[in-house]
Amino acid sequence: MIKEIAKLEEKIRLNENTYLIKVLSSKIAEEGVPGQFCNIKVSESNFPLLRRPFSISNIEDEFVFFMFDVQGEGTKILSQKESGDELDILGPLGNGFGFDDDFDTAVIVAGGIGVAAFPFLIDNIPDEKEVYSFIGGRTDKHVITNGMENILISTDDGSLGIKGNVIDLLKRNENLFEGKKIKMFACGPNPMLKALQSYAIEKKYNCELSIECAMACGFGICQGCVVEDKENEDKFKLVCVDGPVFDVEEIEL
Amino acid sequence: MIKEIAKLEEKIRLNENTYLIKVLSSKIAEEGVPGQFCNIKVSESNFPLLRRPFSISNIEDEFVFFMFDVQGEGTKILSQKESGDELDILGPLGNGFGFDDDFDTAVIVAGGIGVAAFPFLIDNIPDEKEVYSFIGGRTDKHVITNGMENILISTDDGSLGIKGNVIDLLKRNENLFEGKKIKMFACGPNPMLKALQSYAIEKKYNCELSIECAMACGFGICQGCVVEDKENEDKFKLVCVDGPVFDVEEIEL
Amino acid sequence: MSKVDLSVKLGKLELKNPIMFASGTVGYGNEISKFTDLSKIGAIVTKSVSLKPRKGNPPQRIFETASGMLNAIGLANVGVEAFIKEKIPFLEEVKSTVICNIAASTIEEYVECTKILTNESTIKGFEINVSCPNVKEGGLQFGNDVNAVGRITEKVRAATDKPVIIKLSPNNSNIVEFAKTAEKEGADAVSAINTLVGTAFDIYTRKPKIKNITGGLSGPAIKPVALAKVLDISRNVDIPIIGIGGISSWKDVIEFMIAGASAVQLGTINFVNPNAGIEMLDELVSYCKENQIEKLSDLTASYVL
Amino acid sequence: MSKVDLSVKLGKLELKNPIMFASGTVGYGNEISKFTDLSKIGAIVTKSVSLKPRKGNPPQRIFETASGMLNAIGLANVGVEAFIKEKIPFLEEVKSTVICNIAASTIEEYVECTKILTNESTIKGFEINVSCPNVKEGGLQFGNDVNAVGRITEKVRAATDKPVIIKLSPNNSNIVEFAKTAEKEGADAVSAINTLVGTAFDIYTRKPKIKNITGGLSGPAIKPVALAKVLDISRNVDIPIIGIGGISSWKDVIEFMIAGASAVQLGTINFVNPNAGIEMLDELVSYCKENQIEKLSDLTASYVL
Ligand SMILES: Cc1cc2nc3c(=O)[nH]c(=O)nc-3n(C[C@H](O)[C@H](O)[C@H](O)COP(=O)(O)OP(=O)(O)OC[C@H]3O[C@@H](n4cnc5c(N)ncnc54)[C@H](O)[C@@H]3O)c2cc1C
Ligand SMILES: Cc1cc2nc3c(=O)[nH]c(=O)nc-3n(C[C@H](O)[C@H](O)[C@H](O)COP(=O)(O)OP(=O)(O)OC[C@H]3O[C@@H](n4cnc5c(N)ncnc54)[C@H](O)[C@@H]3O)c2cc1C
Ligand SMILES: Cc1cc2nc3c(=O)[nH]c(=O)nc-3n(C[C@H](O)[C@H](O)[C@H](O)COP(=O)(O)O)c2cc1C
Ligand SMILES: Cc1cc2nc3c(=O)[nH]c(=O)nc-3n(C[C@H](O)[C@H](O)[C@H](O)COP(=O)(O)O)c2cc1C
Ligand code: FES
Ligand code: FES
Repeated sequence: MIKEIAKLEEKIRLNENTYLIKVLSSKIAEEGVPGQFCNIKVSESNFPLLRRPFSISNIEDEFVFFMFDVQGEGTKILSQKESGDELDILGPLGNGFGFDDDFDTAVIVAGGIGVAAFPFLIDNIPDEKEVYSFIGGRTDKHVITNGMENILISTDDGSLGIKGNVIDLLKRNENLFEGKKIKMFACGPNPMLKALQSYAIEKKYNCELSIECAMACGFGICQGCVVEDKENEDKFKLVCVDGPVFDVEEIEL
Repeated sequence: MIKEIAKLEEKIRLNENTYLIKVLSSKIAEEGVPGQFCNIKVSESNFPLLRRPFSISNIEDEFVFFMFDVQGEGTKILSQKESGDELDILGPLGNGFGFDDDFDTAVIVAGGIGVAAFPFLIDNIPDEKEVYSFIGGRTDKHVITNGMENILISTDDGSLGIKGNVIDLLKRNENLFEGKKIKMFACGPNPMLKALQSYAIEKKYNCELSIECAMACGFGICQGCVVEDKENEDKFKLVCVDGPVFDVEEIEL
Repeated sequence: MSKVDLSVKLGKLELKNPIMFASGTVGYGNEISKFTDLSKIGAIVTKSVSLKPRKGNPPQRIFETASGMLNAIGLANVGVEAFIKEKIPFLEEVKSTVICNIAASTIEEYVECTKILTNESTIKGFEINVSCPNVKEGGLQFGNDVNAVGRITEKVRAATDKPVIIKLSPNNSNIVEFAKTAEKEGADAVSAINTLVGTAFDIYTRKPKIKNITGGLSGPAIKPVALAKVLDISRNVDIPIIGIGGISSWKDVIEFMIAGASAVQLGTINFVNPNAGIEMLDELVSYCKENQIEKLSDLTASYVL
Repeated sequence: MSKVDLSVKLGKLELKNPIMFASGTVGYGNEISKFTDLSKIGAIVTKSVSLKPRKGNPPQRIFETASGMLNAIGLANVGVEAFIKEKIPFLEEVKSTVICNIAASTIEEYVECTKILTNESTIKGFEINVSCPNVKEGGLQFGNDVNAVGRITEKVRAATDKPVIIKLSPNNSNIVEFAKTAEKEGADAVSAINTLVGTAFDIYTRKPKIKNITGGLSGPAIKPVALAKVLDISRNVDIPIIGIGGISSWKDVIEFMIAGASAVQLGTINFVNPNAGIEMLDELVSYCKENQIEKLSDLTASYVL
């Protein structure tokens, strides 16, 4: 966990609203594991004041990749950075996905920009294991597949893949992984994660959710990023240190 | 007086801390007269919140020029703009220099970035009149002479021209304009303007001072930019509408 | 949905839309009219007028801070007489809805000002400034004293048939008490908030950046505080609230209305973009259309807590 | 000038430099110690500790605003027992000067906490939080009641020989009265300010952005307000003041000291740059050298009005 001034090496526009950036950040590149995130200061000024959290999308050599959607002012400023610009990054933060468990098939479920964390995970899943990527988006223009494997797609308007949400897609294709020792990894909007949570619990699937919430610090000092702890009513869990990846049984969404 | 979104055409670095920018701003170019200023929003965000006032340094066809020193955050952001960027400009604001009066020699006295307004004035002074430019700076690196004519220089450390301030320089060279029908035009730091004010009043020189002060609006609605009115104790003058150019007899600095 | 109704009511006063210009941030309209169409704005609140002309505080009067600014103008104004002679005719001519803001050092002065001005047909209502932080007399001395605010409201109320709005100070712990008192004494509405007391120092000269030592903080920095005050009043008082403080986009207008405001005032943003108010009107219409809102005023106090 | 003395005194408590970490913005030190050297900081003020553990408010707890943020953590903390067992050993180990911040719902609870903690040698003093805006009981109910603050100070004072600092609320009109009362009842210092009450709404759901409805506003936005409060206290009270509110650079530290602070606390900036405090130390030395200041503490209340 360090604070590093990292140089932007490359910026790629993936679609109208989504960018992939590659930054030279040797220390974070050395430490980072799939599922972790970094907290990035997108400006030198008070505007915006707080850092913005982004999943580590991949790591190659000394380079760290982030994939992001432009949402508000912070991500807009980030999208305007050019090669050579410097970014002030805190990371790697949080826990990571558990991909050493005993499973033979990884089922990835991603909604929208929820795909961001998965290229790194996929690169780290042992080759002998199988991977399925279930990806949902609003329309064909919102589906991001970079770095994903074995892809199945759904869109809300049916413009690509099946019409429906990614949970529908998953259920329709249960046959692909039924009977296998699977582990699910999911990231996306809250309603999607909630639906998946019920489904996974019902079906007793091993499943990890990477969740998002507003964060001030990203490393445990503000107590801003709480989520209900299923096992303990008397306290919350912190998304930034106890997560962002949680077992489906751990938290109340 | 209008609000115009103007394209930055060119940015020239005059010295370590000083820039000249050329913007395409046809309406302001049409209306502006020497001595007026514009109020520029240097960012789209709340940071900095207020516009920053800059003298019109020159006008050529549809282009308006501004010359500025990097002082704080606002001017730093301005200095980082690139050709093609857009600036939100209010202007032209304030009054202007009176250069149609009955004089045969214009004596320009400028300290530091105080030269900014004078290239435009010089271009507008009828050809038959003589111009002397007395320019002061801290060191040779701080002396700006772009667009000036008939230049005499002083520096605090003597690295260029005479050692001393611009008022010393002026007094030493009185012989150049003694006996002539002169009019002085001055801009620079407050202590310089004060010294010149006493000198001009004592010598009964026709003299106009362009002054600076903190401004919120630049066009008369905030009442922030006041200066003591020599002729009326009961009210202040507004630098942004009654000035920024004042007769040396009008105001108390 | 074809048309959206932007009009709002402040008691008996109807405005064509909720966007007003805040006192002290548009003078008496002349200068800003070069950049914006005053007839299209809900209302313009004049710079505070006092019985006699006031010179105001010496410079430096303003200083920029993080997402805000300090000012200590000190209620500089032309006085009632010149206001009537020189300023009203212009406001009349440009067809703007005029609320006259009154400042005073004594209760009697408030009343006298009101009596003189109430006959001016151009003036559609009064906003009583009991909350200027930048003057020694009649500012927060009144603004933070609930009895004084009660008596001022009562006396001004008796002096005019026109709508009376009391402008409240945020520099105390119980703005609701002030609003309740204004309501009880017959005010038609309250406006909230005036500026927060603040200061800044030069680290080299060690002098305050504002000659008056302290100034009033305005701008986006104070928006969360203003919203909390508006919400607090809205949950406790029935007369309309005019929301003020850091509004810089149409979204802020909606936010203040949701929190309880019937109308809003734009202050500091006018310095940055004198046409901001009018630019917001179209956006308000779009928002209403997208969200199936026929009357913008339905938003007032529509918070879901 | 060769050496600059950065040390400051808060009554009997001497700090190696004036930079402290504010309560609630560094937890109990563990996490931030990965980014900064806690032994080099003047002092760390712990997250408010209460007698029993507190779960705190439900999410969403934070929201960013213009140059600031709202928080409604609700004094979530591990409670005195776990604090002593789990947190103090670490603070001891990293050799940081620890001020323990105490929050409570009753006067008795303040006293009991203090009595339990006063024997911990790692704790060098207490900061009494009577000004949290985000809890129903014991927050502003105390913070805006001068008698309550008086009694709390008196009782806590009697319960410990260690320095007692009263942390004041900015959400009232007369912070000076609170500071005077704290002084009279034996406080060694006051700290000012805690956060300002604020809110924000989502314009589509019409719900508050903070589940608790209102939150406390912190960050650069509030700096001018904090400076004015510090100045006001400084001009009226003799005990040391710890300045807090929106400090984000070494210049702000100087500004607060000029306005009357003997030391300062960094809050929100720690979230943005957890090493900010230490980075400021070198800059403070340079400033002192450039301005021929041998003892940084000479700056305190050196304003030129
Ligand atoms: C652990 C984690 C990992 C993330 N990874 C990615 C990623 O890889 N790619 C990506 O595009 N986005 C990711 N996000 C979401 C991303 O942080 C937000 O989209 C971004 O902060 C929005 O900033 P903004 O200034 O553009 O938007 P604004 O709406 O202006 O942000 C205002 C405030 O809200 C907070 N905020 C707004 N939306 C979110 C959100 N969805 N989650 C958390 N905070 C929010 C911001 O931090 C900020 O404080 C992640 C969030 C978290 C918590
Ligand atoms: C009528 C007029 C014409 C000017 N013309 C020029 C010019 O042609 N070239 C040039 O380089 N500068 C000029 N200035 C000064 C210029 O406006 C300031 O240098 C600039 O505003 C500093 O902004 P900043 O954000 O970089 O500095 P900051 O110090 O961060 O500014 C903070 C605040 O102080 C105000 N401020 C700071 N310094 C000054 C100053 N000297 N005068 C007025 N306000 C100030 C700013 O407006 C801002 O609100 C002029 C000022 C005025 C009033
Ligand atoms: C420069 C300036 C002058 C002001 N003068 C007055 C005034 O004369 N009377 C008054 O009631 N309020 C005055 N105000 C307060 C504003 O009307 C408004 O309440 C405050 O600025 C908050 O709104 P804002 O954040 O949108 O600016 C003034 C504010 C500023 C910035
Ligand atoms: C997330 C957060 C939590 C806080 N928790 C506490 C607390 O537990 N006790 C307390 O006395 N102050 C608390 N505060 C207030 C800070 O200590 C400080 O007074 C305030 O944030 C102003 O300083 P700043 O602008 O530098 O952040 C908290 C502030 C924030 C932002
Ligand atoms: S974001 Fe600050 S504790 Fe998690
Ligand atoms: S700058 Fe606003 S009145 Fe002159």
